[in-house]
Amino acid sequence: MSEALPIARSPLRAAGPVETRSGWEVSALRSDAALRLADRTPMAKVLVRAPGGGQVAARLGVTNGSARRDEHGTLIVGSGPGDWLLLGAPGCAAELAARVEVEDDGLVSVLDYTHGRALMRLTGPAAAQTLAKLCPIDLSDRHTPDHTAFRSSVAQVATDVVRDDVDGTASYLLHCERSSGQHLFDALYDAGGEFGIEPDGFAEP
Amino acid sequence: MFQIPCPHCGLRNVAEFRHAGEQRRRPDPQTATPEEWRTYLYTQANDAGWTRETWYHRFGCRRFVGVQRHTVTNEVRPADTGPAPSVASPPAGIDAGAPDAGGGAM
Amino acid sequence: MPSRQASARYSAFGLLRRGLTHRDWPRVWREHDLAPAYDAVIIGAGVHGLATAYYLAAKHGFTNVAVLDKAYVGGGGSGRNTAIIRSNYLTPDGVRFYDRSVKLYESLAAELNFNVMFSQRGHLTLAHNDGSLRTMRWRAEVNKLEGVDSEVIGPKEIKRLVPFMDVSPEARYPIMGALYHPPGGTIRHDAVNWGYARAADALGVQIHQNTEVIGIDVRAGQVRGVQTNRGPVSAPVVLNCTAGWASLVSAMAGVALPISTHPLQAAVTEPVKMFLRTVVVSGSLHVYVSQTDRGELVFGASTDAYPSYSMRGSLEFTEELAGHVLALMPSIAKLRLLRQWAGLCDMTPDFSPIMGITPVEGFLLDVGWGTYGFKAGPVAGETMAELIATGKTPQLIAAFDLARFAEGRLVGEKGAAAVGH
Amino acid sequence: MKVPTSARRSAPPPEQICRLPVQPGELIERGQPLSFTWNGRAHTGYEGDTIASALAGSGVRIFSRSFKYHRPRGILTASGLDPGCTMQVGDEPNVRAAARRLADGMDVRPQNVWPSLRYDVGSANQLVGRFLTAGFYYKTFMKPQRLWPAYERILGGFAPGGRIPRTAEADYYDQRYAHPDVVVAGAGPAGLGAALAAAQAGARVILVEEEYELGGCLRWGDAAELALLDELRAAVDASPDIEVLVDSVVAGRYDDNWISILQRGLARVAERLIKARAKALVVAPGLIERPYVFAGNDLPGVMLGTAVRRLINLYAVRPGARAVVLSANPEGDAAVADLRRAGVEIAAVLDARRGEDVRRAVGGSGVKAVEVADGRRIECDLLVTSIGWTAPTSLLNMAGARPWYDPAAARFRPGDDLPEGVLAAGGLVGDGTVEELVAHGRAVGAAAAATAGFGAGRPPPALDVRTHPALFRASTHGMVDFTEDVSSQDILAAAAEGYDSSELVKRYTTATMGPTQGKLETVNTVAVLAEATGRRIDELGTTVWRPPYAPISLGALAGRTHEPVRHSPMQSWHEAHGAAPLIAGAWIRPDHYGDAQAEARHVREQVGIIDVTPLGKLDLRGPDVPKLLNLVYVNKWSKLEIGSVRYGVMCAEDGVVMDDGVTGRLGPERYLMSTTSSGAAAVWEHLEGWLQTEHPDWAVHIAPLTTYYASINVAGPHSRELLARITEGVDLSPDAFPYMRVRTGRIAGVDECLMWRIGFTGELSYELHVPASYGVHVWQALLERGADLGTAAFGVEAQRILRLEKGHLIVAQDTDGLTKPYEAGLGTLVKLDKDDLVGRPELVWQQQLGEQQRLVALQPEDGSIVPAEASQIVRGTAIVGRITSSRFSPTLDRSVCLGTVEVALAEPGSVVTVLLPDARRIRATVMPELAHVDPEGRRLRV
Repeated sequence: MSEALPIARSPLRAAGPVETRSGWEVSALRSDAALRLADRTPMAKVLVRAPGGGQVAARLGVTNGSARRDEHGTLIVGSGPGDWLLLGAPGCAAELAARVEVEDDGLVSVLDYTHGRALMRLTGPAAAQTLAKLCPIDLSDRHTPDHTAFRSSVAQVATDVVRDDVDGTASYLLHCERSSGQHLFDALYDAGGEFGIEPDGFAEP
Repeated sequence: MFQIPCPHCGLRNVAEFRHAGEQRRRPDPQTATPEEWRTYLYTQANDAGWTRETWYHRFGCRRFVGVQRHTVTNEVRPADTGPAPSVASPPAGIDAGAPDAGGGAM
Repeated sequence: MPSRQASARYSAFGLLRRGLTHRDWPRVWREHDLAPAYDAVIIGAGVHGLATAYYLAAKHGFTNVAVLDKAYVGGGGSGRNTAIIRSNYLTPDGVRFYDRSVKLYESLAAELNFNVMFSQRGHLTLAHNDGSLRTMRWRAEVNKLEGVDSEVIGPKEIKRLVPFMDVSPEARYPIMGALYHPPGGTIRHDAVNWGYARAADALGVQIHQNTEVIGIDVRAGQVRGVQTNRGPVSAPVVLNCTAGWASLVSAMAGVALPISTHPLQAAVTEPVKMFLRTVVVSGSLHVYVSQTDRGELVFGASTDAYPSYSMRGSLEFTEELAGHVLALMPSIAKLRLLRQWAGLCDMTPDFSPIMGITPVEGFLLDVGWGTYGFKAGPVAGETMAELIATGKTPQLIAAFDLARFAEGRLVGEKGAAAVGH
Repeated sequence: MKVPTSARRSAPPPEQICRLPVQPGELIERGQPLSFTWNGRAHTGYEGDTIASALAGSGVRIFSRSFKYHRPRGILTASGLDPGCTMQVGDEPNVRAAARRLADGMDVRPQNVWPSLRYDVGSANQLVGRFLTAGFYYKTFMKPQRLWPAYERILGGFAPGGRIPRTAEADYYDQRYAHPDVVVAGAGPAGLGAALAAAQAGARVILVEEEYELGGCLRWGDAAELALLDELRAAVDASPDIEVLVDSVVAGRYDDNWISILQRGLARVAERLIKARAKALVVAPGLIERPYVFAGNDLPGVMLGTAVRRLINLYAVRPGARAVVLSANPEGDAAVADLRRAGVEIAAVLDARRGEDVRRAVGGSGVKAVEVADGRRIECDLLVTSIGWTAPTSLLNMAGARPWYDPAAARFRPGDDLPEGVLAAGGLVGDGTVEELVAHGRAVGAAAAATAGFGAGRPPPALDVRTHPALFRASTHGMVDFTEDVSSQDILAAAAEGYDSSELVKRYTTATMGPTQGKLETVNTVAVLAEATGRRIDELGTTVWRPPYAPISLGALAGRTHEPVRHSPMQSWHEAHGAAPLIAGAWIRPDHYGDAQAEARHVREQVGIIDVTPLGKLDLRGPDVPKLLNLVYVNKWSKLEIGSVRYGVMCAEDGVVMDDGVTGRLGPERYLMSTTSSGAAAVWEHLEGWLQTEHPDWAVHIAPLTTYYASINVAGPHSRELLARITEGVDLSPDAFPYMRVRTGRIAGVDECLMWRIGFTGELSYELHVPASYGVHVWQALLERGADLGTAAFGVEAQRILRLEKGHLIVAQDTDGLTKPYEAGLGTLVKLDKDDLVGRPELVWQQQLGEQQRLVALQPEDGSIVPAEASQIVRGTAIVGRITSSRFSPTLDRSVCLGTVEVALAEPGSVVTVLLPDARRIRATVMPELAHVDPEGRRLRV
């Protein structure tokens, strides 16, 4: 049976012209606005659960509340007690999963979460001010420096937030269950209105 | 908006949590008398003062968290380290009579 | 001995005469020394306690009664509720019970010679989805069978009754219909409390404000009296008519109650010219709203999500309330909230009260009124008075006994969980 | 007679006859004239004016009429609290005209007047005033009761306040969170000092000022005070750690220093509510000048000392021509000096410290003369009183502190029972020179910063409190509450009737309940009550101050409403194909695509696809999953084979049906559980609760997968053929893939798709769970590849018809909050021979007791009638059951129902009476099985 290769689609409506990259239909827009909101849903997302003090935890190397980028460029997020989230390039979920599959003392589960979550990136000097309209967490450098991760309510949706600055500019990855993605995007976009927010297309990573 | 000290996430607004009831023991379901069982189902201490209770961190770590709360002032302290909080009442959203139940943010 | 007061009847003519002569009106209720013994002690001078005392005296000639309150008349839930009266409940038992209350309210002003300003302006419970529309239909059908005026109406009719309402299908919570209950409405809650207090006082009942019960004497399974901050009082019958503190007061008699106490918040806006004639309730949006004769909008919502004895009020309550009110009536965004407050509600597992006898002989309950206690004030008073006077539980409240929890006989209003107020 | 608006507008605006020459601290920009209309007539003012100052500059004296007696009212406080200066501006009601800055083109109108401000019909109420005493309505209209509604309508017509528009442009209101170290409420001398000191210690500060400028009373001070203000303002401007919000107000202090701040004056935002979690709150609102109670105290031309100081110094407005001043304090004396400087003739200064007093103010539409206590009568058009202060302790009270009455200072003062992190500064605490107030503010600011972890603050020094004569009421009676028209006589009368506590007198007279929130009138109310009852003010106490500190718009409280909405991956397709939306909790679902009956028929005859993505789905992993399933479901799970699925029912601990769904075993330690759409979140929490609190030793991981998958049900006789065309790696033959099995394979080129062979509709059907990003792809592939099979989409309504034909119940529709499994016809599923089971004891007792009600299938004898859902089943007038679900069945060409009935009526063939909403009674027959269509299940199992 010959099928056209299936096209994956993000839950976020693409702004402007679209293109296909890595099997995903994504926005081809490029914005250089001071505040940008971009769909990052195509990135591979892997959920890992393992005992807190075990080998998997040691290998992942971050604890709940912080994130690091490993030698492969994967962002490893300590997203909860005994929970990690791995974010990598589109299509690499299986590879990410394979990297953490080690024996451990307790139950370990690794789950490709790519299609279950919406992921977006908010970047710009006013990103914190924008997010502060929707999220009750203190986003100051003092409390939430680069590579801090937390889960809280953003626009009334349980959202994983990772501060992951880009070239010294404040930037946040926001991540929620897929069906609420458009709601979260719309709320962020509305909040960023006074700072001249623009949608940005998909560019890796 | 008082705050609850989550052992995993730090101080968080109470709005991130669901109250899961006072900490209480579940009677042995094989041997409980109707009176014991229904006391467990329906009767809480309902004290005006310090109470041990369980909260579910719905918007955070999704863990059931034991705390002590003063029910008059809403001051909250971490629970003493001790046995895990005992059985939590089911979330209100599953009340089968409520036509608008469920379907929360996540 | 109880003393009767020569009543100064209120009337327009009396008002005119006293206005001309500048003569003061007599006191609405008198102050007394606390007697060492009464035939019955009622704890709580809210609408339930006062109504019980009034009906005890008026219908049963039972006047050696003291009503004790730790603060002032009508200062608890009776003075903090949003004063909505209705009888469109779900179960036949509930409908009959509250319908009796509405009937008593309808004639209360004349009976008490005190204008309680019962305004039967109509009561709308909005349905925003097919599930709640089905529940509205259910209520309407049960109501009609019980002879209570109640019907399901559509958006067009709703718009006619409430011109400010957004009934467009594009609304985030579109209005699919409503349960319309014409005899429902609002009342001046303070007037009800004062009217009962004045009438009970006139019949010889003693009302003791600033008299806090700090203990209940029980010997050999029988109540003997109470301890107060003004000294002991003996009585063979003690009735707990408190709200917010019902489980704490009952605990003094060693009676544990299946009650969890939650704050219920309310708020009021600045006055504006009249634009909302009916009472509007949305169960899905957790809001109810009515406009007073003084032009203020009075709002209420569901109880706070966790038990507390705090009456300080919260910001999130007003935020959510405002969001939901504006979802219903978008054009009133500039209206300002003036004041918010909270009362305490004793919630029971089946959203129905606990009335009647307890394992302690002579210690009676009229508690667990959740968010609907004021609606039931008169009928609760009437039935509790009958119980005290006759020793027999009236049929109207038989289903609300304390024993039902241990026996697993919960009341069916639980089925209507989402459609309160 | 009504004058045409255009004609009145064209009249030249009145001269600014009451403007003074340039004042040192004036806020108006004389080079920036503004025009506006007042009561339909053109007026002018200046940039920097308030609406009230502009009107006063043109000599306007009557600004409004009072609520009950329709008495004329003018400027009293010249601040946001001014009870006479509430106006309609455009479509905004109740604008505080003495605080709101004038803007060009404003349409300003008086409120509470008919037909005009000058000739107000309601003012006839003044004549009957002595009969309209507080509480008069409780004493009238009891009989005949039928007249009350008519009377009530009239009363309602007298409601004060402005008009709100029926439709309005939606203004943009928003909110933000903030996490300052210190919030300072009030930017007078103490507040400025506090903000500066806190910032110097390293704290991040939000400084909030209700008025448009910083400085408080410094603004209308002398040259030295203005210089001090300049210096402080410059320091604040230079401090990057101080965020300054003017025209903004700290509206509330809630638990754990959760502070609401209303911010105004933003460019694109009408108002913004800031929700601040502050480590420390410094409350520095200064003092509010208290009006004096005497006959005529509400006449236009009676003003407070601070009012004339504001008018003269800030707006260069001469408040009158000839004044009598009653002064009890230095601020009153300063007002006299200001008046002299402004060229107002001082007819008399009455020094209250020497026992001098007024008796009454006389006049009709404004002050014409003052009668003095010594009997003199002095002609004047302005009576200024400076007789004392109220400490606005409201924010402190919200923090739990109780104010106490200090008879020496003649005012309530904040208690020292403040919680940690809440501090009071400046005039609220005591008296002093402006330098002393700044110093006190600095000390408190440093202490606040220390609370927040910056520097080592010491407890701030106490401010002296100077003695002040206790002046509340003169020898005559006058207004105590101006907005509610409550007089001191009303309060005496109420107390005499027994409404003799602070709370009762408030409720009975409504004093303090109006838009000024008691700030002007609470203390006078208590003082008059004390007088009436022979008690002391400190015995009575005040009523509880409740939030908000200042009235706050519903728009700002609501902000941008973020009600989450959830969409399936196929939502865009549904919208493009004309789906009628169905709102189900947060989900938006396709109800139907035009004709639900046809859609249902199509499924029975050919093949349909429906988007069932909202179905809850949970990934369960680990060796102990069967234990968990056995605990939460009423049935048994130990022997579920890999590749099999099973229907399960969940109960709560009270034995009531809570949810249902299908769970399949995908691998040795891997299961997928489905739940109802509305129960998804709650079931997840329920399972986590049992695992985390009761069985932490069980090795189970739960992950929500509801939206990981796009879920599509393919149903109908052709469904197997359709699937065969696009499925790879799965043998779909009935033997290889029978009913109640699950398989994993590739569908339309998409890997890792799950296929469950189950049948909610009663047809041969497959539920596909496809990685959500490929949902549209698979959905379209099904439609395209199955076009010749008649593949068509169907919506939720058609599914409801089909499931009802099949007799499948919906939890929370066919069950309610008390339904146990036995009553829902699910008793055979319940297995009580398990170690444990949620709700087990209740289920045991229910089984022993037998059920009272039972769910049954019903068919009306007249199949053309569909009884509305919730129609009651009756015997005479007694309710014996109800219809829980009903539809017209296209398959049977007749109506079909599910309903609950008393057990005695539940036998097949028994005939019951259904009462329809239109009062008709029809007969319906109880069917032998819950399924109306294919009770044997042949269609499912092909």
